[in-house]
Amino acid sequence: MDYFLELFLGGLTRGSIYALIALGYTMVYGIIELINFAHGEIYMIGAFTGLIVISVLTMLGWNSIAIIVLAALIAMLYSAAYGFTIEKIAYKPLRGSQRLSALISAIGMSLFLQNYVLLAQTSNFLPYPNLVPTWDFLQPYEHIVRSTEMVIYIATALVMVLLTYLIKFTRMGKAMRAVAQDRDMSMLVGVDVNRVISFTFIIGSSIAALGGVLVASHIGQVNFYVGFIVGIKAFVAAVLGGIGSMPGAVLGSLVLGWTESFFTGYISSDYEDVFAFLFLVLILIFRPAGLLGRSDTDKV
Amino acid sequence: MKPVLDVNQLTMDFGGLRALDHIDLQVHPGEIVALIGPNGAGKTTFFNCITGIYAPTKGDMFLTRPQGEPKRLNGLKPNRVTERGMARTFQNIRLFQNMTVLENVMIGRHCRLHTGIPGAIFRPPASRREEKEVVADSYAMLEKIGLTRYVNEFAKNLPYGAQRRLEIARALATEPFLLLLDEPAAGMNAQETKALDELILRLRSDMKVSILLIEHDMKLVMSLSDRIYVVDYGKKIAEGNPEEIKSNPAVIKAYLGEDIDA
Amino acid sequence: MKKRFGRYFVLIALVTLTGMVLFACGQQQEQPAEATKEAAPVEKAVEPIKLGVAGAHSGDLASYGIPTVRAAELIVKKRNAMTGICGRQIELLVEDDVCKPEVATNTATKLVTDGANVVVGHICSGATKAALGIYKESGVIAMSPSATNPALTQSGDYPNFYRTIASDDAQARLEVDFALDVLKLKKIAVLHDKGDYGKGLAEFAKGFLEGDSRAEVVLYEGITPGAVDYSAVVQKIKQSEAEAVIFGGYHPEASKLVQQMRNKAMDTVFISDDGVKDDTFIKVAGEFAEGVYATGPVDTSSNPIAVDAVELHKKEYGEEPGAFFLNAYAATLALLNAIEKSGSTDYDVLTKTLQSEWVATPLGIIKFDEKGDAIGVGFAVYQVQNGQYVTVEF
Amino acid sequence: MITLQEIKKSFLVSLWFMFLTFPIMVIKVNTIEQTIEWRWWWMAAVGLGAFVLSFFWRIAIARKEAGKKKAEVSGEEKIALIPRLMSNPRFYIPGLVATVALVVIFPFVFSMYQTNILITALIYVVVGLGLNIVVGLAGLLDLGYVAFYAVGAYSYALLNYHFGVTFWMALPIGALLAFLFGIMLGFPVLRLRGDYLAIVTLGFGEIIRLVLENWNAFSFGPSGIANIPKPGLFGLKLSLQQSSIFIYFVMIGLALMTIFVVRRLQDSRIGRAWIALREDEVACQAMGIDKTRTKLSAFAMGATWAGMGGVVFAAKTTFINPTSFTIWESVIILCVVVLGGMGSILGVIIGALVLILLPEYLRAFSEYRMLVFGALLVMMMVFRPGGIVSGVRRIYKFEGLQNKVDS
Repeated sequence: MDYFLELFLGGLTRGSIYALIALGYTMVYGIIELINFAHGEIYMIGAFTGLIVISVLTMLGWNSIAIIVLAALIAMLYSAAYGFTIEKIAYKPLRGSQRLSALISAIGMSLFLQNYVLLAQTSNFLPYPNLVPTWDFLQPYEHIVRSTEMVIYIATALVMVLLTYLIKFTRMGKAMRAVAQDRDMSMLVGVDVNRVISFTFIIGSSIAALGGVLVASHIGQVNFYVGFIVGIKAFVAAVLGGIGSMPGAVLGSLVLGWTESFFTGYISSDYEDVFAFLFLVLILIFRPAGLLGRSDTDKV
Repeated sequence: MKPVLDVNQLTMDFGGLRALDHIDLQVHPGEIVALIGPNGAGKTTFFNCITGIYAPTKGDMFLTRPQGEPKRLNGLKPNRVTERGMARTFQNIRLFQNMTVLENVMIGRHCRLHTGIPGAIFRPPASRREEKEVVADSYAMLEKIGLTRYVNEFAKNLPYGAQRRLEIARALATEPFLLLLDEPAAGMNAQETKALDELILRLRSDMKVSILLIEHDMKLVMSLSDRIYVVDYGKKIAEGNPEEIKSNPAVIKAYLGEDIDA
Repeated sequence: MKKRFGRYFVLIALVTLTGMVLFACGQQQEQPAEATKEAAPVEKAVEPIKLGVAGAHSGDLASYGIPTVRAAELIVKKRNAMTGICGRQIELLVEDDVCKPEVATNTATKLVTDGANVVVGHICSGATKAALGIYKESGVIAMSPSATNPALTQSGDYPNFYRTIASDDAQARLEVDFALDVLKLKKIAVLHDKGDYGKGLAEFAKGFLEGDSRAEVVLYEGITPGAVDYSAVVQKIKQSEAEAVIFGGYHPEASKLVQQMRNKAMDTVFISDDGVKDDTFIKVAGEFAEGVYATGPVDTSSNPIAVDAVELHKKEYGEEPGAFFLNAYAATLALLNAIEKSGSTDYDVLTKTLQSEWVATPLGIIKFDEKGDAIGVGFAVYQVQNGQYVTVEF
Repeated sequence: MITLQEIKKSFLVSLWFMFLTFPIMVIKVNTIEQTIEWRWWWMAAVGLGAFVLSFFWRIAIARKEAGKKKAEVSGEEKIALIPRLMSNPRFYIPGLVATVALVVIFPFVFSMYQTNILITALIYVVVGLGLNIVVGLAGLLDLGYVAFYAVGAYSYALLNYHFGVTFWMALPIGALLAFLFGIMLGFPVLRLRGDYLAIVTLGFGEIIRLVLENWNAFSFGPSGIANIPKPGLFGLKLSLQQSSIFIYFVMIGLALMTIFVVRRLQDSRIGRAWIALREDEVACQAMGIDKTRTKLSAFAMGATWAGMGGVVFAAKTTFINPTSFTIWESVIILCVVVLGGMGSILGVIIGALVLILLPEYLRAFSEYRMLVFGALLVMMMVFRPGGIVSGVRRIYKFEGLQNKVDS
């Protein structure tokens, strides 16, 4: 039974990590129907910015709680700035044209950001100091769940609640839902669409940055290529849950995390990813719009 | 003479909502039948059921080619229904926007042609001949409908009335014996509606095609239809020729609502 | 029919014409070296010796290719300052192959076309195999500091291939012997990172273990590099009650595995390969690295050439040398030494010299056997003891 | 003339970029040696660069907006430069001669390296034209196209390894196998649309790569398969130079065949069905087109060309392993189609030549190669969203009853 529990928690950790990134994918997709390939790199830049801030602060001799909190905040700020800038340069001019052009532009931007960090920083793996203190009440279960994992669960839950509140009860949330439904109509009724889209990128990017900092301190290392694989996985999770729906992104991420964890545990980790993809295909065959996605049947 | 289209006890539920409630409807060869009723009465749903876009909850639908055997429509995919000889137009125009007018009609010819992939690559004489025929037939159809002016124009650049007529031309290109028109006169001015009236009558006589029509323009319906079915909230409330329908109290109530004092 | 068909040719012509002529002329100054063997003896002409360096300089494996470039740069700079070799300056041709076979063929062709006499590289076994065919036909000797796939030398397909690192099977043999003879382990889990280096080594280790009655392979699994979390695999190791884990792969995955194993309070012995015997592993894994065994080239850090090389690197690039730096340094020295001793860059002459002359390198005094493996380059077992790799005598 | 207002705007932009790139560019952190290096002059460089570039960026964007507005206002379909050049005879006859001349003499005049990269470019032309059928004509976004490329490559490698099948036998077999895989992988995705289709096809691409990577007994796993023979010319022993020239002409032949067949398909009944499918699936089905057969034929035909491309790729590199068939390959082939100009054969050819030769000629930038490549991708898409040869889909022009197809 213990084995099952640990696999379950392992899957939960993976799922929460994917969720923090998948939320960014879903929000951006919901608003301008773009698969933001560069989102994985935003996550990586968030982790790197966090690492830089941590190094500078440790040199100044701050204590560890303050460092991790400040690092996370600054990382979120900078990633948001990157998200905002990328949208203005690579996606805004393409808003009128066909969707595939924006996709290729995103791919180009992802390649650019990877090499930008490779050249500016280093190609090696850099160790990531784990500043999340081990809480004493977790001591007895140390071998089952660690403090960094607990922080990830809490962060994901917190982000989910805040986001739901933002979307459901704030004016900007209403505007975002309107733009997601029909961009031109929202413009007609006076919604500043550009501001809403920028705001979506800012929120999506900062959540990814939070994920970046937490995950890097959990894994303990980071390099310029970290964002690519996790980005693809998070995108799979977002689609699995029904692209465009926030709860769908979280559900899809958790399902993907558990699938990978249980298949590795009970069958073999060689074909771990194969099972994850087969599982995705199966779900999409029976629910072509993902678990919670709204299947927009064409009105004939 | 067996009816061309025979629909009995057709029922369609969307979750709790009953969009169609045991509808019976027949169309006889060479006849123009109209299906009228207030918005949301289930008219387009009826079209979608018989053309296979929706699978009806209950009821049978039969299509009989003149002098042919009745064939059951239930469960057929839309393209099989069209092959069987029943083509349709759409309430909101669904033309192939980035294709030319001629290409749109050529798509209509698709199910009547046989060139497969090898035929396309090696272009044996048969395929070459078929391609010539397709172009000739499509152009002839455009002449009949009066759209030769726009032959190389993109569908999206056509004026509204012309787009409506192109949809009819495309449907006719599939050589149907029963043509379903979904509000063809919607958004047309009086002069365009009159032209449409003549066109439909001419189609019936030249092309030997029976027509099932959904329309809100009562003047057009009354002048064109041999028989009229009236539906309201998914139920059939009246059936008969135009005069009977004009005087039928149930129809008036459904359309014009109660008299205050009555 | 013909007229329509012709139109399309116009456009192919237009594009290839302009594109080709423009760029191709740019590359054309040095007249293309004939592919036939260059028999000309080394005249006193100023014609430089061209040393090719090929490997992953961008992409996710860049950290394994760049140290080799730096090793070659350091040596060439030093030798050119001392009037090069027999009066001929050394020209460095650095080409990136991103460790992908299809790019490696282009890289190899470019080096051959630019007239490289000898090549240090390639880094990954896959890319090396793709490139060797081209070097073989052009009579160019290639020496790799890191490609450990046994088939490269033992298959006999590549007489022009040499390497300054032992092959996977020798390393796997040492790891298994150490685990069974010294640590007397019974249940061993064999893991790898699904890469051609990691999985190749793991398969040899599994083969040797299954061939030995004293131990039992309780788990044989591949982990996905770059995954966010390895707790599932770590659970499986715990479940299999393995006393030790033999891991084939590079240090990023190894450190994640070790960290998560120690976090799950598992004291399983961790044995790995020279991809993990790297100071970065200790820095990244921190205190979790304690007690980890790793096989690697015989410890030559006290070797004067090695000390000098590391010093030079720190002075030039301001950071510790990366992976396979010493092996690359040794390979470059061996090649240049062979050219210097034989006084020619001819393929047959060089082959004879490499297989006969001993040469002093940071890995010790080495020579090459006729298959291409380095004699005198052995493997030793190391253990991380309070933050450093220490040789384990056995 | 540069107004004060523009200078102010550029100044703000440069401030923004200095703030934005401050942590990553200026502070080089090395947590291995616990050292931090402050590179302030990099920040100055970024500031200056941003200031200058923002001017060009604004001018380019303004010109692009003006261009678009003029096209919308005038309403006439602005035929791009290249197709206009193509259509007047005075220009294309000399061009035709130049093409044939260049194609014939190219491998003898230029170095083996140039020939080799042109062969790679030609492989991408063939594979790009295949994907163009799926994405350009039928509008089915396929992100896992590399799966069929791998099927072609591995079928040749394995058949040759086990049964000694030569290149010339493997080419049709590879194409056929890819055709079957096209259908097999097409079935489950019939009901999916847009991004769901993209992610599932991406999944299939990954599944095939992972199976190749893990199933050692079948595919020799990550160590791959070596010494795959190059195409033989009636058993002649060819030197490296001669065999690369021979492969070059094989590829020219294959590319011509592909262009010929794809043009024929495009102008045929099946071609129109694909375009109708892309325009409006519901209407296309209502007009009697069997959606399932049309989609499967698009997938299968597209896969066939990828299979052939894979066989030639295996023959050219003489060694294959799973790392050559990652998501990144699918992405590059998709870029070739979209960047070249979706739905236009000419566009795909130009896209392949640009996207494959560019990184090779950026080798001079060595490690900045991929950085510049990424930036160019973004810029090309921003300033030519429709692709290099955009807008002009070959339409069926009706010129009286003796109809002649306009190219």
